[in-house]
Amino acid sequence: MVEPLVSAGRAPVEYNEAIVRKFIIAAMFWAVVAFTVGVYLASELSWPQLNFGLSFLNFGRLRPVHTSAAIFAFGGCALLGTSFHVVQRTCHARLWGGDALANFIFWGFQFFIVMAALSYVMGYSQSREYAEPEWHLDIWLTIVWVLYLLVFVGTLMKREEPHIYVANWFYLSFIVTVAMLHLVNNAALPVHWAGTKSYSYFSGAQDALVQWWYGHNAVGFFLTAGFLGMMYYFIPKAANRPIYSYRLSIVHFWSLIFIYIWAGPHHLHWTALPDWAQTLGMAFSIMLWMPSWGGMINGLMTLSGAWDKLRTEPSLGFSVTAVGFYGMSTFEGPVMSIRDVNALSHYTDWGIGHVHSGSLGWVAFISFGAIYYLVPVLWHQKALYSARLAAWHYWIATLGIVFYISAMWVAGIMEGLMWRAYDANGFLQYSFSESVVAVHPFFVIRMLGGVLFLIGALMMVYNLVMTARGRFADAAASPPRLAGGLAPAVGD
Amino acid sequence: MCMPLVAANDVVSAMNTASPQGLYATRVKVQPMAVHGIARRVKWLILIACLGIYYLLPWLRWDRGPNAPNQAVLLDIWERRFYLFWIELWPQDIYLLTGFLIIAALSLFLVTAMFGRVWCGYTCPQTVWTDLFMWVERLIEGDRNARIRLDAAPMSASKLARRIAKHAVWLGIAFWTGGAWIMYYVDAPTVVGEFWTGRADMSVYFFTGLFTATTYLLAGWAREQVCTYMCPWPRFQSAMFDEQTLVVTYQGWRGEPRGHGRREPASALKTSDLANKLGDCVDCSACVQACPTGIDIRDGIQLECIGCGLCVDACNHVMDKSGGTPWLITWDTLARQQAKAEGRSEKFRLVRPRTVLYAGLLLIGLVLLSVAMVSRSRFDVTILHDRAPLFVRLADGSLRNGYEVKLANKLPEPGHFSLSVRGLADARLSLAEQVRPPAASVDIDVERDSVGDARVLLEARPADLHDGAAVFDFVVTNKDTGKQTLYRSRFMGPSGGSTR
Amino acid sequence: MRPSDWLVGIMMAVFGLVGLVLVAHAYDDEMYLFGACLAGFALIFDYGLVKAHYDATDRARARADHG
Amino acid sequence: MPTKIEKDEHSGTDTTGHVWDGVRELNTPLPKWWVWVYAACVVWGFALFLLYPSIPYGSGYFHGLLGYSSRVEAMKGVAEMHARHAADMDRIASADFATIKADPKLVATAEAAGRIAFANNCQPCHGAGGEGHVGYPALGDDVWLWGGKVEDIAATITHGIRSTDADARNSQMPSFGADGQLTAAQIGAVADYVSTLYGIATPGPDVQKGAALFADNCAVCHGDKGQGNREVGAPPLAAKVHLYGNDRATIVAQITRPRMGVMPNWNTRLDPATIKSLALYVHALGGGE
Repeated sequence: MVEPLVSAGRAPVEYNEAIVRKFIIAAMFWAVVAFTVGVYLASELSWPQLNFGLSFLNFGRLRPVHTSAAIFAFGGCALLGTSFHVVQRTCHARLWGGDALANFIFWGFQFFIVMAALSYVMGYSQSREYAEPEWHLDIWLTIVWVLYLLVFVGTLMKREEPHIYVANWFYLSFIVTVAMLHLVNNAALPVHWAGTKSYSYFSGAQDALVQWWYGHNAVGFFLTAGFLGMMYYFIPKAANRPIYSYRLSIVHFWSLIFIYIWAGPHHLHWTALPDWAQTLGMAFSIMLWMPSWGGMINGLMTLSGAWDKLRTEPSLGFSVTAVGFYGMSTFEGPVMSIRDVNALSHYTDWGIGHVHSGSLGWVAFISFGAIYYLVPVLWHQKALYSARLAAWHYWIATLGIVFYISAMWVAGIMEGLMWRAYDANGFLQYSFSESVVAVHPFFVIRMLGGVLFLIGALMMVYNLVMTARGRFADAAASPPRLAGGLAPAVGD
Repeated sequence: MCMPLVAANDVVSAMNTASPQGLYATRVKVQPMAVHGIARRVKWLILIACLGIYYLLPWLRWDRGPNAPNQAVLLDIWERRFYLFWIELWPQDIYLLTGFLIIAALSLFLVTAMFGRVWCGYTCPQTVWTDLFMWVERLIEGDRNARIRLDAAPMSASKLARRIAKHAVWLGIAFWTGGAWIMYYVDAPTVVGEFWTGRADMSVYFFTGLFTATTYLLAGWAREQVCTYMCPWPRFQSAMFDEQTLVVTYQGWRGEPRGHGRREPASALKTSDLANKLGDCVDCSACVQACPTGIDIRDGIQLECIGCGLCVDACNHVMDKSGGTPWLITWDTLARQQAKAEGRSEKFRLVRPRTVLYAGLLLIGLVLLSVAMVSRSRFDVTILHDRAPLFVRLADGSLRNGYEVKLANKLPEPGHFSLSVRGLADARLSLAEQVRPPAASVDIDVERDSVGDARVLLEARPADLHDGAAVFDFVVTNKDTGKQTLYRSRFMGPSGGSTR
Repeated sequence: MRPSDWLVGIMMAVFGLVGLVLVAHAYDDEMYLFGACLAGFALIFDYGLVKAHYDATDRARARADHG
Repeated sequence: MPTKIEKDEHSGTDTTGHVWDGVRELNTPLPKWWVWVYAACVVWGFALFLLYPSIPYGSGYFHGLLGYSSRVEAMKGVAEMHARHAADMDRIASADFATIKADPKLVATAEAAGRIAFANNCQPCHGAGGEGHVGYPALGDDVWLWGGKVEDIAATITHGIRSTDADARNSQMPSFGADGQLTAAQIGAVADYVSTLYGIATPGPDVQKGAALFADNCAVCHGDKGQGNREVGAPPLAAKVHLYGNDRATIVAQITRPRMGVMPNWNTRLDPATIKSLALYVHALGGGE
């Protein structure tokens, strides 16, 4: 364990790195699972006969496997793992609660993921998007999550730094809010104490509103706040530059968490939800634009003065592109939440494209950036196995995203236009099946995009396994760095 | 790679006092100096070409015969027809747009990998309009020094007049820009007439206003901040650079150490002075003054640099005047600079696996798109089976299925078609609206440039079915040309031994 | 063994029992599977705790022998 | 830990003085444009609160200065559509079917109105697209109880079948079994004979006996060849489509104690123009004569 110079004079802390390593391995495993299932589902949408008439291969059952594997398994393991890494390092303290508790959180979370996936393919679901597991699994996740909160807060409490680092604010807001969302959205009464079926406490439009309050804030706090926490540690570490603006981080943090929680109703425009709730959802979504961009600016401008590192530091290429996609998605989001735009975009594949520019572009890329940085650190290697392979991963994955989102964006606009085309008598001009036929080519392009993204992830897994085993492919051909007499690059 | 954990940051020096600051930073206004040179000339040419196309294209006419708009480029959203010169696209053809988007992305990837941010520096609308607005500013308020003086001067009648004039011209250009945008969606001469007489659609006024406002704010006020803070594209681009990418580069090995002093020929220097010999850079800061994003290119590659090369012009100008060697700032690759600094020479490597890959993909994309464009049919058939009822049993025991037939005739003359069936024995067709005994074929006429819609009933014997369905082809014959189009469909019946 | 290890171990034992009860009363396949897996998970986890404890003692003894 | 404020040489900005695992932070002020765009978005948001229904209180909510309501907007659209078709509907109400059919515009309006009226009123019994259910005739086939001409259909819709309307289509089939007119064996024989008429069920041994009984008891309404009689709504038995089913048990049950369906008279609920539109729509489903 090498200690930072700045904390010289303090007793060195032996961090719990084993738990972070486990989470990183799990994150990579679930990433491949999520992308594979995603590619399979995209193929099913293009060629429905691929479900072979088997119930457990049906789109309806596999779809939550894909979303849960991507969000909770891949994203969740990346978040839990990096949060344990970041909170220990920035608090200069070993994880609170002992190794057994940390191990319980890891294995308990994996147990939840596996059981949830099994329940989906067996056909058990409470039919709430991104909250499909039934009540017994919800209770299990609650136990794991509360203990996670305890460990995180416990570590913060015993910190040796006078202040709490900004990444930890974001991680903490993510843990606390997800706990609250999970408990409220899953309020349900089981039919039998040893049976799976349950009924929601809410009904009608209220039920829908609670579901989208949950759904949108899962995006806001799981997929945004948590990964912003990741960004706030790994970008300055990899770039070796100070965070651009402490003030901006305060203002955008509090704005973001205050405003995000109100924006959920924009998922229910033009529904039975009262008009006033729709207006609130739309207005708060518009106000959310700049707080979201505050994170983008802080991430990006941190690289000011270390811009040349983009070529030499594989993890930074991913992180920076992730921040770019984050900026795009958080601009697209408020635009789509405007009721008149939503009238065109809602229920179409534009939404799917939007979500994937966020999940592939932002969530996956910022995680890839963090993992490329972390693996050599955690396995105590001096470098990645191959920076060139990482660069290939970057290009192939970016190309995959371009295929994906451009296909879905055009498909979405086409669907939106077809669905709202009326004839002179007010009847729909196109039947739904016509729009399905029309988007078929886009579905195939989307599937190809997914294949590219999956290939990239497999290259990453290979690269990281070799790194962990201490191999180096391009030790001799290490990327040239600028010599001192050349441009006096600052911060190098 | 893996950063050393020893993270003492050597560019940070101790102060121990915080200087007082406001809530937000007042923007340091960038006041670029006018330059002349190759980059500037190319930039002007591209600007004129881009804006010329943008402003004038809607006015270009294109004869498509009667009953069709005569505007060369018209995206008629209301009628769902898109006209690009000789090409007419229907909503069904919109998949071609994905092809265009992917090709555009690949072209940007390729160009960026080879030449860096040339898109940002020369062709991006933000750059082009900002450049235009700066030109206006220079005409009215003078060059860099005059503008800085004017900014600092107290308000006076002449300052007020200049400011009003500048903003008026800006707003005028912005309005023209917003108005031109609308002309791509509605007939240009018509909309101009309607606009000024108050008869245009509300959406025309709304979008004209919106684009006027965004042009004015983005090109007049926000300028380089859009590139630095907001636009995601520079992030991807910078991650796509490598050592072989051509970028605007200050040749530090030649320029350093910089200084104002006289340059003696090396032979005139004492050996002891050789070590302290000044480099080519006279530290005149012309490159900084010319930069539209306000950076110092001599600090190396930076996230703000849009690669416009105006600093190259500025430096060359100074070198010309002072008799120095030009191209101290130039377009070069990092690998070559590295080599030069070490006294080696290295070639440009524009052809490398990445660029070959991008070019290959681009070529495939272009071929596919061209094939799709050329083979794009002027006639489309869609035949939908009724969802309810799937089939009807008739008194004599035969089965009847209903179909919605849609024939899209994209030609400017009416089409006459006959519909028949192939692959289903003893099949008889009739039109639902007509009480007429079913026959082997039915006739459907479609008006020019429209979709003909007919509900067709198809009768067949249940013996032809396997597992409750039979696959067959509808045959649409163009009676004028004899051309046949097949459309695969299904005939449905009871799957079990239902006797109802 | 530290108190937190004991707490987690006991907690897992309780979960294992809950799993067995769920299996016994299971109303549907999913609850049966969940109960069985929970019991199995608890068993393996507690076994892992015990193993980790003895591995640590062995390591400490080995270090003491060498030192 | 003492904190140490430092100056970053690249940007010339102070740090906050904290260091975490080697990470420092600059104290850069907020970008001005960011603050202003943020403020503008907040103003925009509050403008929406003012203009549109927004803040809830107690059991109500602030309705907004524009008085917007999505329900009112939707109803406006419906009213507009009604108004646009009002003239056509008036002409449909007064014109006869031949006149309507001669005018494609009227036909289009009638089919649109008929399609909506069918979905709202007829679909629960006759199914989407008139597919029919057991006891509720399919409307797209070529078997009609009371006639398949558009005028017949309109009359059936207007007055109903066995409804309370004075002009309702009315008829009754005797309960041959329940009233003791035929024995169980005789009924079986008739059923056997009837099945030969449509040739689906395998005929039983008593076909000849059944034929005689049929001629005596059934032919008066159903016709000597089982071709049916629309005057009395007697279904054609020789057709392969039967209202209650084709199997022998159903035929036996129907002879023993017949089920006879009721259709409401729609003249009390729908206006004449809508009924005519419905008749035209049903006529065009495929079975129109």
